[in-house]
Amino acid sequence: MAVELRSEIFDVGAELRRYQDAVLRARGKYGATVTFIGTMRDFNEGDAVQGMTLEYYPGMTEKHLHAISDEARRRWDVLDTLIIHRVGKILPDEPIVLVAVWSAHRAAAFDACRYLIEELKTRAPFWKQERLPDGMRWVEHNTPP
Amino acid sequence: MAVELRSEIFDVGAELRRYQDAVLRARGKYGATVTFIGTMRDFNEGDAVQGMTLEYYPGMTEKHLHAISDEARRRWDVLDTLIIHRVGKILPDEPIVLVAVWSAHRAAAFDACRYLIEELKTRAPFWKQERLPDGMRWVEHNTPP
Amino acid sequence: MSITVKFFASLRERVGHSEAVVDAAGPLTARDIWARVAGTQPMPPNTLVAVNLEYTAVDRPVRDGDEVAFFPPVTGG
Amino acid sequence: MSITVKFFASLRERVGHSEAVVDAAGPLTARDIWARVAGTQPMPPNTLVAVNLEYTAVDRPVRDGDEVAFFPPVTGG
Repeated sequence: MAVELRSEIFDVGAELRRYQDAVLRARGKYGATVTFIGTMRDFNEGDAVQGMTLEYYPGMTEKHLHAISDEARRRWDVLDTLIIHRVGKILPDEPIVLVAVWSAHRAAAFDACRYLIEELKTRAPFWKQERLPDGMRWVEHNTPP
Repeated sequence: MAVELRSEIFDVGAELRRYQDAVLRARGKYGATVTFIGTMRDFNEGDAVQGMTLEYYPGMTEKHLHAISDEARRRWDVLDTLIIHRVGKILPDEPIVLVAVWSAHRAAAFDACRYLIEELKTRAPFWKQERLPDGMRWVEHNTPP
Repeated sequence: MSITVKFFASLRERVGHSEAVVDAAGPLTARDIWARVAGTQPMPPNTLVAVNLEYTAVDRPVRDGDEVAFFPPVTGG
Repeated sequence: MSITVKFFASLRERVGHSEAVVDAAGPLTARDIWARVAGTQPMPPNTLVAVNLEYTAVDRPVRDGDEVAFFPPVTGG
């Protein structure tokens, strides 16, 4: 189970491979992996977005992500989970977040992955500030499901 | 939208990157990507499995996968879908199937991805034959969800 | 009429061949086709039937030129 | 007692600083802390409050040594 905050762009496939090869203690045991990848879009609420900055609460953000990862493992029969989230400056088309869940069966993997991203989006302390052509703007509401 | 049958091992991350970079006509538009990866386990019904062979019905298998991809796009607001499925010989820990769905919003991506893998598992013409220490065995039932 | 018949996976092994051509006068259903090609092998009750690459019922009539396939429950993914 | 106070995102900009220390005699709630540190800025009704890295209610008493954080609705993921 891992939670990582990154200030640099990451490659989703390379991270999955790295985690599976080096960390996951379940080789040969997981039949199902479900991943959610959140990607920065180049528009929001009708405006062109050139980039964004993600602020977080050092200490609380990691604690919250670990807590929801623990909760997912309590609720569903999952073998392992990984959350990687960007902080700092991000450009359109870059990944913002990767949530991955490994399980023996697919229903648990889907349910746990969906739970993690919903909890992350509604409760984890992150704040987006968008760079528009005419200045910066704090995002007031998160995207609906 | 793509459906691919592969007789060689593939790298999930590389395939996602290739598809996104070369094919996906939605750069800057998709905020959510959900993927399902089915991986070969080294046990089934209590027995050690050394490998498997995946048989399919050339023509019908591709047609079925295209049909469920079309249906997913009719039912949910998704931007694109990709299904890659192995055929032929497979070893434990290798990916058997990748289903990826790109959407503006995460609910549609989760729902469509889950629909695709359920439909694939229950209706697409593929048959697994396992290699056990004492011989080959056809898999009679698919894994429960 | 001429019907192409295909068997897959465990049914292929049970029947002993993967493909056959039936030339006969109709009307015939998929079940009739099985009886002509599979010899004394009874059709397992969970057998799935496709005609021209689409799932269909085993008692549907087939037509000249159709491709009829018999296979066990699928196990992909 | 001594309370560390943190502000994030739009609240940090609104209040004008990211961190402060309040030294005062208790009892005090998180809402009292805001009034002492944010000056004349009213607390927006959708403000979230955390004490020692856990979400809490704005009217909960705080204790000596606590870290109290104020921030707007979260927008990660």
